[in-house]
Amino acid sequence: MTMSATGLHWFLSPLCALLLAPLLPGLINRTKALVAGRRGPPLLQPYRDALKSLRRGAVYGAATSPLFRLGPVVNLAALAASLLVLPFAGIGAPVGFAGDLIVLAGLLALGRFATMLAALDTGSSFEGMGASREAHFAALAEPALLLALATLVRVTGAVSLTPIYAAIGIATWAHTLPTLALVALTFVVLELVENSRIPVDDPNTHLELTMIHEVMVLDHSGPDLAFIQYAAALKLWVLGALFVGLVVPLHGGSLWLDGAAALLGMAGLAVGIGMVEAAMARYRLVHVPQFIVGAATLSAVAFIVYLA
Amino acid sequence: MDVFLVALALLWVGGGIAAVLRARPDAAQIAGQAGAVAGSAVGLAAAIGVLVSGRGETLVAFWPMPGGELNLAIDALSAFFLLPVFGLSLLTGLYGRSYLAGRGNAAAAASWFHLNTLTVAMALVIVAANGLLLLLAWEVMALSSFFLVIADDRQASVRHAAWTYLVAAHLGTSFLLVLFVLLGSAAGTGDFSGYIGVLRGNPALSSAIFLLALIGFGSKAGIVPAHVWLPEAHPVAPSHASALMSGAMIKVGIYGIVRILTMMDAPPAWWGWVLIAAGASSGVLGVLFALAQHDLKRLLAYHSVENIGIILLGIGIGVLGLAHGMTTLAVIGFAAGLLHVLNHSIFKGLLFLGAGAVQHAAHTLELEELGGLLKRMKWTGTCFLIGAAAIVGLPPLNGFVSEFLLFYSGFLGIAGASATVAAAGLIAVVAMGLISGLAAACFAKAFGVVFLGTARSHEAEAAHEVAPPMLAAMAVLALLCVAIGAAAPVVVRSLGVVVAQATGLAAPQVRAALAPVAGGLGNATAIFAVLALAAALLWLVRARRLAIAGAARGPVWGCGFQHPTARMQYTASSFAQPLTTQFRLFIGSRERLVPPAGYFPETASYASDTGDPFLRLLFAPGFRWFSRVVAPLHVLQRGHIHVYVLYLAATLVGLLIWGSLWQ
Amino acid sequence: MPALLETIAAIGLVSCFALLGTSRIGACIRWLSLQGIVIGLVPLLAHDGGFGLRVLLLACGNIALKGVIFPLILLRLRARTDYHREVEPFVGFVASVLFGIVALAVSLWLALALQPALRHAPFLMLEAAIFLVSIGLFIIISRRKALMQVIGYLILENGIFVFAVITVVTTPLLVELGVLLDAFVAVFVMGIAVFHINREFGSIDVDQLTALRG
Amino acid sequence: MFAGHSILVMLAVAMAGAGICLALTRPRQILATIVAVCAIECALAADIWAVVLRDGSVTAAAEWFYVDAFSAFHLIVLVLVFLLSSIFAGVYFAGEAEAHAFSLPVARRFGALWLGSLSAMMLVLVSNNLGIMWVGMEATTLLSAFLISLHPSRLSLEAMWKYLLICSVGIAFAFIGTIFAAASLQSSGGVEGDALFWTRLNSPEVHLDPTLMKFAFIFILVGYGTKTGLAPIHSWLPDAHSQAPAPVSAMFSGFLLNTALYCIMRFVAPARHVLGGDFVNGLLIFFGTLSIVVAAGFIVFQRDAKRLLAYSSVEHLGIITLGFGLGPLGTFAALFHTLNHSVCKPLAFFAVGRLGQRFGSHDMHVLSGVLRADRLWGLALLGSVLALIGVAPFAIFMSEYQLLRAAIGSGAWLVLVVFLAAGGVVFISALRHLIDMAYGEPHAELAAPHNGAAAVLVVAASLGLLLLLGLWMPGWFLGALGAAAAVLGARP
Repeated sequence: MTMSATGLHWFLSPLCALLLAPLLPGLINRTKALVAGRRGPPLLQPYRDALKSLRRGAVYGAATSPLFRLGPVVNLAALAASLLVLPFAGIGAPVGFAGDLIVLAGLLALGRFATMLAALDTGSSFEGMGASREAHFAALAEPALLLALATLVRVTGAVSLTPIYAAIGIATWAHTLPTLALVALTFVVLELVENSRIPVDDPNTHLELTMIHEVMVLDHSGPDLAFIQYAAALKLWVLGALFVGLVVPLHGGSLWLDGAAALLGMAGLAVGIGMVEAAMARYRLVHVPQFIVGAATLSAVAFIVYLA
Repeated sequence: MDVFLVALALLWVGGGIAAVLRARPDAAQIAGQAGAVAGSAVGLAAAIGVLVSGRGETLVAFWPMPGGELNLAIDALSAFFLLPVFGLSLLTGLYGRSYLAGRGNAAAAASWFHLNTLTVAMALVIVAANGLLLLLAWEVMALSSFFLVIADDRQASVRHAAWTYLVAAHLGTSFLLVLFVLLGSAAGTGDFSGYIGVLRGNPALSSAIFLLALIGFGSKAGIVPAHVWLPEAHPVAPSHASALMSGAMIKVGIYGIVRILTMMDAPPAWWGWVLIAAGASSGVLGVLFALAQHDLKRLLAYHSVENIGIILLGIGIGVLGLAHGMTTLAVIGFAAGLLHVLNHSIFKGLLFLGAGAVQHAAHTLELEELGGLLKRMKWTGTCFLIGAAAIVGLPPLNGFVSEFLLFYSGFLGIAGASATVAAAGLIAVVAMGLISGLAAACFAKAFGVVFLGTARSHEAEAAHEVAPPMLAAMAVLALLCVAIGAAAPVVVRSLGVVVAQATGLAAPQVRAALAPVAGGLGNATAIFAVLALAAALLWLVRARRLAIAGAARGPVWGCGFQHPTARMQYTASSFAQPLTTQFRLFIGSRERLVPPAGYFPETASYASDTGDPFLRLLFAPGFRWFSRVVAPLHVLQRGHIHVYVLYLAATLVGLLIWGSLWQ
Repeated sequence: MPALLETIAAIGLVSCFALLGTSRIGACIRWLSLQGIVIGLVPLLAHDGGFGLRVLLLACGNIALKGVIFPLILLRLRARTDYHREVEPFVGFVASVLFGIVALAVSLWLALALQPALRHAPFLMLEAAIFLVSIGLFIIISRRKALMQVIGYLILENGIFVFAVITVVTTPLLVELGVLLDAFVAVFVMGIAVFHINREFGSIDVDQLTALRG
Repeated sequence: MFAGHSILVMLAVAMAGAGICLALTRPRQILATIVAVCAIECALAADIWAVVLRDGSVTAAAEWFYVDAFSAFHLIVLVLVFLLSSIFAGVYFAGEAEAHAFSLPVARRFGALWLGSLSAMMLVLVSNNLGIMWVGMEATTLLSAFLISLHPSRLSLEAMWKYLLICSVGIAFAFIGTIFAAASLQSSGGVEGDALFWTRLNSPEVHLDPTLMKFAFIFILVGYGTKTGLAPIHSWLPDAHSQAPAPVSAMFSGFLLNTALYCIMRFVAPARHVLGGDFVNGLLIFFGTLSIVVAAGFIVFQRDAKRLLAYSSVEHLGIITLGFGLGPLGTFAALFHTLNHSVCKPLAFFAVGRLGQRFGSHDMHVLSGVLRADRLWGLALLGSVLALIGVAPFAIFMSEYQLLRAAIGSGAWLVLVVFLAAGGVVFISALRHLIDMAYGEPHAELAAPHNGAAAVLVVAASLGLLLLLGLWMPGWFLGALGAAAAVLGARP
């Protein structure tokens, strides 16, 4: 187990994530509201929501089995575990080893699988529909993610996240600008898809027929719902970190400066997403696959550009 | 070697007694099961002994058959491939009797003979070191499995499936015949040592042999488009037989390819490309076809095609590594392929046994008829869930380990110097990504529709948990899935000796190449431990909160539907519909969509039906075309004796003219 | 005695043309018997080895069988079976005769080709033999009636017999007798067969025998 | 007993048996006599074989009879086929329907003709003089003709007439060939008188005229080939096989065809000797391959089970012929295949015949679920047809493997491909029919079968032998095949 960060700082990255993740949805919604000319909910609203539903009791449908209760738990645990291999800013991941990027992908898949099964366990056609869509888009998103990572691997010659992000600096950008830019774009798309934000999905709509992620978790209540909301925030953070680490390649050596820059980057990302959500409408479902496949092609192009 | 022979003897004696006692089915079943279990246990011991001691065993005896010799050899490679054969045979033996108990007739009794013969034949193929001996065992393997497939012969569909199967087997064998006869005549002997002698330093012959092996053995392994027999044969065979066939028999095909590769010099790069192409296409198409199925066992059969593709991807990358002299790449590629052989036999065996349990309990495998079984068949459901998660490649189970190795080799290739290898690596990584994503979708559908929600039919409602022996067999396999995942580093390290033999590299080299990836897996397992811990913690928290706040059962916000019925559930077809429509081009599934019309639609339905496009668009038309072509031969035999005598005269005159011209 | 041989050959050829040309089965049978008798004489003249007992026996046997017994059998058969006694060929008589002429030319050519290899075979006889064989085949192929096919077969036999006698100086008597016996049994069996066919089908038109196909 | 005599005794016993059959007064007695005679013949043949294997060859009656390893091997196969077929004949005729009652006259005719054919074939195998060999061959045609129409009916008569006429004409050509061969010896100043003796023709010091030998071989090939059933002159074969009673069809496929092929092979050695291998082997390979292809094509659209088996005989005789053309190893394979086919094909005909009696038809759409209807004969059908299409572990798989070795060994790639392709076609179409016949539910409601010990014996013996030879080839048997192949100037 290689301690990629010196001394006691290795736990900083997961700590930031666990503490600050719920800020991202808060920021997004706030931005959206402001752009729309409303005041919008306070930044800390997500924390409140989570705590509130954590305190609530739960109601379970007649058809459900223990698997339904297990779903959110596994999902959240998987995302939490994924923080261990996630490098954040100059602070490397707590655990970095050859192939950890595969583990990251595996953990995301695990969380997704658990959520889908929990949804199917309700026996309701709406959850089933949501699970079907989730499965569809995830099947397309996974190759895109791997393509993007593969491109980074090709660029840096490393097969572990921490060294990869350590190796990407201003200089790297300088001579592989198009490649990295395309990869970054891919990450943005993935951030939107995996977290079902506009233009892929609208978490705040009230028409279940058009939902993807939200409709899967309709029947969850109480602590389960809390876990789900928190997990969603963490997922935003994880994929965001991949993007930010790429576009904010500052390794000043000073932990605090790098950390601050990275946090700013995350905030910026959230604001950006808010802007997008305010500006765009969601695509019709049939266009979403093209959106994702397009992202994958971006990375493929990036790879080939670099190979050539 | 003696132990091994004892194992075969036990298997066969048990089967033989079962065949003889067919008049008294119960006794016969006991005998057959005893033979299967005991023999397989002994055989397993022999294989493990070889793997542990690292010392191969050989037996050479005279076999009075020209071109043949009774030449057996168990080396690490054979021993490794013996594991799934004997292991699965042991468990299917355990499982089989309770499964067949429903139909305690003579045929069921006789099926033990075929089952045990199949095991013996597979074992012989794997340890044979003589071309003719291998061919003989190969044919016996095909024949005995044919009898297993046709066990339920009253249905015409079963007979047709059996026909498809044996035809495919025979066509594959004819390539192998050419292969071994060619090698034999070049080497002047039927023994593998002789083959090695002529293959080394003879690239032309080697390439020919490689292609023959890929087609001949590949048709048994189920490489697209030679896969068409799998989705026909596996669903109709008794489930424990399907488990043995899908878990072990198709691996024998992989064994053949690997064994042939070990006889040759460092392969040229294009072999690697061929293997990767075959692997990628089989993998992706296999999982796509699987998505469109709504018969559980058909679906599983197509997943076998997919997993064979994954295995070939690994081997292909390994070959490419050997061709470019990239040792680490070669080692990890082969390790991925070989480990996936073992893993697939475990979880595919488990899934087929689970499907058998479902059939046994609910008397149907039609997905749209099932549902909610998890509540009635807790243990079966749990085992099936583990198997599903494993085959999807989710951490922390065994499927993830081999897919980790495969991804890792892909990334290694990408990170490496050579651009072509990088391209190959990218293909592998992307294909694997697509495959695992689609597989996740497919098994979410399969498990969700069968075990979750509410029952869609009365049979499913009346389902009950199956007998303990069947559960035991499934539990063992499920535990293996978990164990291999947990002990990943150890497993990967211990693959060294097998990989060394498959690649022909020196053992230290191999160990050196495997060490880092094993270490990485060590970290991964640590992370999964953390995950498990976190999950447990969260579960506790949740339990505490609910203990305080209380959890109720009752109607939930079902989007306004207060009384959901089973028929409102999402069906398997609907679940897969977005993907099947997106990949319609490849799947070629026929969809029947009756869209709702008007403001108050009476009926609306969607159903999809996917016969295998290769069967439907390639082979069946081919056969029809051929029979059309030969039909005109009728004219030659119209019954007029004068014409017949005319043939005679014409032949004579023609020959005389030819003869007088001949010098 | 070449002159005699040539006469015999000539008669043989003529009889063939007659067989090709006549439309009545009875006539065919009579021509056949004439042919048989003439052919039977060949052994006596073929080799100037003089009349051994062997040769005599052979000649007598042949004449008796092919000249007398076979025709009698056939006539009886015709009397039993055939209601309208025409030959009814696929190939018309004129065409048949034309074919005969062509066949004659071809067999001439063949005989010329074979001559060097078979030095001591009288040329005309050789040609006659080949001609007989070809005509026999032609009749089997071109005639409808089972009876005519038997006749064709016998012409073939005659040809082969001539061929054997003139090429092989001495074949063991045993073989000769065996061959004769076979010929006899063959005609006998074919006769019974024709009889049965007539009983089952009400005619001996083999063109009706086309139920077995494919 | 001294082997030279046992040849004569063998012939005498067969002919005497034929005579006795005419004298007997009960069908059962006749059937028993047949079996007894065949059993005796087996013993004698075994004795001869043993002697031949010891000291090379056996002659009798002043060189007129001559048995070497090649003919001895065929002799054994012959008696084996006849023994099994005779035993089955008992089973078969016992089960004949009233319409085909096995009355005394029928029984007498059958017995006499059956043993007559046996003696004729033996005569062919043991005679040293090619003339006598021809006489025997013609005799088999004439004697077996009425076995086809044992129960005269339109179809059987049609088949019989075609068989009779076509084969007679063909064999007439064979006689021309024989004369040519004799002449070729003579015209090159050979000693007169014994020109027709094979030992003479084959002795290395004589010099034969190539031109005449060439034509001789062509006539022989076409003549005897007609009776062997080589395409395209096989046209009589499916008719005769499909119409004859099952034991007769079995005997035809089992050995009559091989007898004719044996006669061809007798001329191969001298022909090779004079003309060199290419001419002879080329012809054999050509006709063998052609037969395989044509048979495969016809098998695709067969409906009648016996016709299908008949075409399969065309295919297998083609395979054997092909093997004889492929050099030493090929010859060895061909002989091995001869035995396998002669054991396997009769069994198939037995099964189809017996099942046909019970189902009342040989139409493969009527025969169904036979494994349920009649386990013994169902198994026989399944086993024999699987063996015929070359499934291991039956012996035919092994002989075809040896044949492939020969083909690749002599670089006959085209032949190899054609052989495998045609084999595939046969496999596909025959298996389709086999599965539908053997499995499933019988269409008709049938009484429970009553199969006596004789039936069990026949089936068990045949299948056992096929399995044994497929897995295990005793050394002495290997040696015997080698010696037989050596007679044709080839030692593997």
